[in-house]
Amino acid sequence: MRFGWDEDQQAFQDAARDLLARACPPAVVRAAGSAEVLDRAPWDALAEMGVLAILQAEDVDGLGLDECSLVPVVLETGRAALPHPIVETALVAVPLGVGSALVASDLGGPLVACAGDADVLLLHVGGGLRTFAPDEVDFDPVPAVDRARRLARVRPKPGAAGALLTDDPAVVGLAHDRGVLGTAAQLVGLAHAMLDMTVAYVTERHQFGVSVGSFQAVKHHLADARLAIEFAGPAVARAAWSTATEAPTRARDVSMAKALATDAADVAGRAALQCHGAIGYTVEHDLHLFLKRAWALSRAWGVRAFHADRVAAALGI
Amino acid sequence: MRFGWDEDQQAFQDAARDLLARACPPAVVRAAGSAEVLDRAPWDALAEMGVLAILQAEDVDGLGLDECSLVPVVLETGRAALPHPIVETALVAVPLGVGSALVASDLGGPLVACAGDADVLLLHVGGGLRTFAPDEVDFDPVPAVDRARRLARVRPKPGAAGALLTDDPAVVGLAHDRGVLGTAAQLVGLAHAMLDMTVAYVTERHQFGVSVGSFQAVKHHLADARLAIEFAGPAVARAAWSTATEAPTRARDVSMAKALATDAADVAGRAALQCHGAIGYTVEHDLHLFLKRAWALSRAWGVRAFHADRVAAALGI
Amino acid sequence: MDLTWSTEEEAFRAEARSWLEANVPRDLPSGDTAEGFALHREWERTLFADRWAVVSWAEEHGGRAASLWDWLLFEEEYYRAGGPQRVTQNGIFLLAPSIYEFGTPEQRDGILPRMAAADDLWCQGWSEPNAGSDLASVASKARRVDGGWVLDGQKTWTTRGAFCTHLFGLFRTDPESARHKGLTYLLVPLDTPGVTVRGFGRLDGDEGFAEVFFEDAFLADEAVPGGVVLGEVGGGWGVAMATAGSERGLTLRSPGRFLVTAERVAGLYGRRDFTDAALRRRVADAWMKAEAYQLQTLRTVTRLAGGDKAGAEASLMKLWWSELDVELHELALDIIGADAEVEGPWSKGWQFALSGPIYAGTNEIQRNIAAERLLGLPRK
Amino acid sequence: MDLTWSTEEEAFRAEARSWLEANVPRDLPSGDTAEGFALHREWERTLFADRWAVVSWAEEHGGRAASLWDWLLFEEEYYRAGGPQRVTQNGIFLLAPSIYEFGTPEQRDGILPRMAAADDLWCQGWSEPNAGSDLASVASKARRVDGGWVLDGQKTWTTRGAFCTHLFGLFRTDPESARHKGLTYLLVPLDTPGVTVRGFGRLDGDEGFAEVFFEDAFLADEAVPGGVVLGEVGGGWGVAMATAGSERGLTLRSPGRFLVTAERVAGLYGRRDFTDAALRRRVADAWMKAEAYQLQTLRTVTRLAGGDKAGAEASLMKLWWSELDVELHELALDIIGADAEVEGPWSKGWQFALSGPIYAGTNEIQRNIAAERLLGLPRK
Repeated sequence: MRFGWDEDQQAFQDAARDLLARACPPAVVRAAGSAEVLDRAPWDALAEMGVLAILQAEDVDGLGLDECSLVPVVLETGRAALPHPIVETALVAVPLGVGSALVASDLGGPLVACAGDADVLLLHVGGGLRTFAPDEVDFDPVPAVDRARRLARVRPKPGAAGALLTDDPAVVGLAHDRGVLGTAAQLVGLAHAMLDMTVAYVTERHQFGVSVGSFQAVKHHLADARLAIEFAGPAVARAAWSTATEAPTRARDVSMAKALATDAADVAGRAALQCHGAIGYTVEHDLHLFLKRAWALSRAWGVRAFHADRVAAALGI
Repeated sequence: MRFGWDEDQQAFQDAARDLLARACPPAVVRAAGSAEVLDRAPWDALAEMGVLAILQAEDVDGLGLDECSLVPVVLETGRAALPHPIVETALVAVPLGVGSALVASDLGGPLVACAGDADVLLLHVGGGLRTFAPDEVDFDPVPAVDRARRLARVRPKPGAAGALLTDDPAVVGLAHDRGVLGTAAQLVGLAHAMLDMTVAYVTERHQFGVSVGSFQAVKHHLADARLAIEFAGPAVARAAWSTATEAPTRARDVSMAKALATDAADVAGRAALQCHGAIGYTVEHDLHLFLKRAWALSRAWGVRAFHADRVAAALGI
Repeated sequence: MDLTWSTEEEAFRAEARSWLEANVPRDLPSGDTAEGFALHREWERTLFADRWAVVSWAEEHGGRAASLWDWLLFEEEYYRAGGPQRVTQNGIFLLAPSIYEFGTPEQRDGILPRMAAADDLWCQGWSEPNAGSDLASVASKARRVDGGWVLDGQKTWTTRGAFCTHLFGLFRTDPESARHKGLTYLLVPLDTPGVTVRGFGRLDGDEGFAEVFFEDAFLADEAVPGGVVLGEVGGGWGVAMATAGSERGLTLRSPGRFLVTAERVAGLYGRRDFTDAALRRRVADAWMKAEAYQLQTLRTVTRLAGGDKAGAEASLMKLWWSELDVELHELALDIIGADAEVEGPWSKGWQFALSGPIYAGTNEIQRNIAAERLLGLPRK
Repeated sequence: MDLTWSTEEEAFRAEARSWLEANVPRDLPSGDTAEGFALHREWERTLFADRWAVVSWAEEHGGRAASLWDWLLFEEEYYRAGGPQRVTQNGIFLLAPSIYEFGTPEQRDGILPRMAAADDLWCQGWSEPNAGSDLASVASKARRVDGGWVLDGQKTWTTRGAFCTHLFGLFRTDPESARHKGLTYLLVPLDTPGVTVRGFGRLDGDEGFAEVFFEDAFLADEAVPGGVVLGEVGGGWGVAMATAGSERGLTLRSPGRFLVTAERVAGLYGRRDFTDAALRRRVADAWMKAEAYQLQTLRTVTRLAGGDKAGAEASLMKLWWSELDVELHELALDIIGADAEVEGPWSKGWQFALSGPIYAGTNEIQRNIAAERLLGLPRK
């Protein structure tokens, strides 16, 4: 029994964090909200690092590792509010053999992130999963609160059948749960980012002659955020392990991870906004980039109630 | 349009508060938790004052007033944690012509307060309301968290039919809603009592060299209690008016009153216990008398969800 | 206790309702953008033309001398008819009560009608980069010179500042003073030379905020009718607190707004093709809170009509409506489900609602006020 | 990451399970009453006799030298089997870790086996009437005399103090000292002449609290084996903080307890003849929190097994379990409905749970600690 990432996994996570700090600063996230074409530099850097190959089998030049190696890295993409569809690609598509293209998917819900930027569309059609080339589908762009989500609704063009990847419900279910898992990890990363940003801000900001962070109400808001993050993290880690080991509790565990990660991002986001005050309520400050991503991901890949209901079902009630 | 009690109603409320401060101090509540026979002194004092006659018609020597006169007085019985069944008697039974005996009833639920102390049992049998003498019923005492509730389950003895008061569903419904209304008023009174007690305590108690009441966390707990009370009070007042005027929204309004009064008592009780700390967690301190009554009444006459569901139904959803 | 409306009040309500039904514009864009603001200004002028802009004001200022009860009825009908946000609100709901309380007759007669007519559009100049929650640390200065004041400093987070014509705000007129003392409440036309305004975006994407810079700006005594000082020189804090009370309490957030929102949330739930006991109960809870806010307002108006003054209870009002507004919108988004991240009135309203616990004094400060002033807990 | 148990661990679990199934007493009365306590003491002796009382301790002290992993397994099985509260807990879970850390070999060998055997029953003497949350304001004194100490003062809210034989607590040994300095951690037999104990009732009705009065009480140096001072004279604060860390964190509240409670709540819901989406989701939420507490414990044990020390994270553990315990019981009462006011295991458990956010340092203080020590926010 040992709970936590091993040294290699931690080293990979640390490296990803360093890389994203350089390759995906808030300015990149901000730009993704308005750019015609998504800047692929951070994506290429992650690919270069091998992130897209983690779940790829060794015999097709992948790293042949499992979710316990990938999920800590995905958490870092949450911390950076990376706009690219890393979850849909590295966690959902790659293990299905789609390779390392940039993949958008509707498996987590009808709103497809980065749909117009994708090399491949992975669509949930008639119970199975099929891939489509961009010119085989119609896009219906959707204005999102978080513009860096670059959302669209997508449907195959009349007559386009795509390429069948699988129609095995078990495989589709696993792919779905990998998406849930990755989204949960990103939410924890976002919560960390918002908490850290806020701790720095309230420490430096003074009102009433003292540091804002010395007020008990501010301390308690941020302690609550820390608390929620502290307990969501292990839930995500366990869900990664359950997925990697094909545990029978996988569905329950990824739903629990998503639910607690949603709570953590919600508590941290509220605390961050409230403790920043009006400064955080402007688009000139970076906080909103993280807040809006957290709001979006909280509802993507299954809303909070959906996951609680899945856990209840697993409890036999 | 005028929202609030008139001068006579306020004067009656003030007089009841003074009377109860003398006739029903915490020692009386405490004693009711263990006494073989319930001390009727506070009850007789209230009767003497005319409280039981408020809803009694003038032509049978009553005061011929309405719920807007009685409810503020009932709120004061909550503030005093009066153990006697004033709601069941003055609000529920008296308007049905039961006179001014001490009445216990199961109309609010199967757990009957002060069942063994009553002169008359008002029971909900086969959809109607019937009165029974104490020797016509069987008692099954129930140990309650709040011992001053003096609970029992009650059922007519085989063959005892009691005296039919009404089998008109509208009359039964009105009687029920009066019980809900009175219980809501008592919960607001209890919330006031717990908040006042706690404000006094945290102002006087010092820790870390300062008054406990100067800590922002304590301030915020108590501000939350004050807030909940501030908004529950008008809901109770409006429900009294709706009942008095036979408004079509009566059921919705008394349920709203009970729901918000429950919230107020809950928030105030939690804040009171937490801010008292270990001192409030002893049976030697009076706080627990009020806390336990609030917990009991929160669930008597319909639990929180029951009343929210009634309001939802009134909203047409 | 009498919760019935008189025949006259019902007649007033009916008149308001039928006028609103005929006149309320549909689907105005947000008033917190430049083009939206212009359209809203037209709407405000329509309101004013038929004397619906400020019903509770004196007739000579453009009102109907309506009672607070009538004002409540009007507000309820306004929101029920789908009336849009009032871009004049910082003038008519915040500044105006303070002008009635502290202004000279010349100020009242000179300022109020133009405000009601949306000729002058007022924004609030409280916050500064280093004076947010801590309003008493205001550092913008006004120096007395012959015939006026010279202003220096910066205000920020000024709602709709980029579209308004005038600003009311606090300036330090005694350079030796600290904290609450030595501040003066000044009325400043934004076209005063030396004043520059830069709009910037709010969280919800609208250009709703502005920074206002004062650089050696000469504010002539008669730059507004009756003079630019509201109240006494050096007595600005007291006037500002009265204005803040209006912002927190009765006038800025009329209960009609939340009741109508609650009913819309119930409608949103009712139109779904699923039932969910949890969501249904949350709808009931939110509606009860909106209704309780209405009842509390009736109680407050009764008190004011009896001669009482609004006190620290305004802090409780502010806590209630601001947290209710978040709850209502969050609930709506939960009913909408996965599509909630799409831009739309509910997601936009939610983002706006999140500012409620921050502006007009953070809710942390309101809870301090409630504890200290209503419960008597020690300040320190 | 490896969440599988080894064959040896599974064997240990199986052994514990079968022993517990055969031995756990049914329906013991509360151990916080005089008669219940005596029955519990018998149960503790049964545990000790078969070496299940303190599995993680050294064999010579009555344990099995089991790893923390085995301890966790045992705890899980203990609660799953319906094992009752441990009336020895303040000794074995709070004092003992501090004795292992700060005690001399003589203290360890002399005190621990008798504690494990429930021969000596230890209660905690922290709080005083004027030193509740503010532990550093302890005023009880110990004056050095020839061959021992003379104690004067009062402790209160001492859980099960009326039934225990020994007390560990903080006493001011330097009369000139203030706050955290000059305190000494003393081990005091309660039959010391001059010590009197008065039991009083807790909120839940049990006689679970005591006041302990010290009047000129002579505590001989050798009144407990190895000496009555734990750690250094004047160094009591550090030892007490280690004990408090045990109380907040890992050892006092094993995850098995909450997981089993969560499963019972689910069972309670499952047996109802109604479905209610709101309650059902609350059951799932509470179960997730109990499970998260388990996972967090696994993480902590991994950390400790790797040589780390438990730190301020213990405050987060305490916040989580204490608020979860209230949530679990409140949910159970909501499932029970109108009958929840009847005395029973859930209403009793709820009342007990309400003490969780108060004892072992109020949750307000835990949040301060988390903010200051984990997030680095300024103390003032």
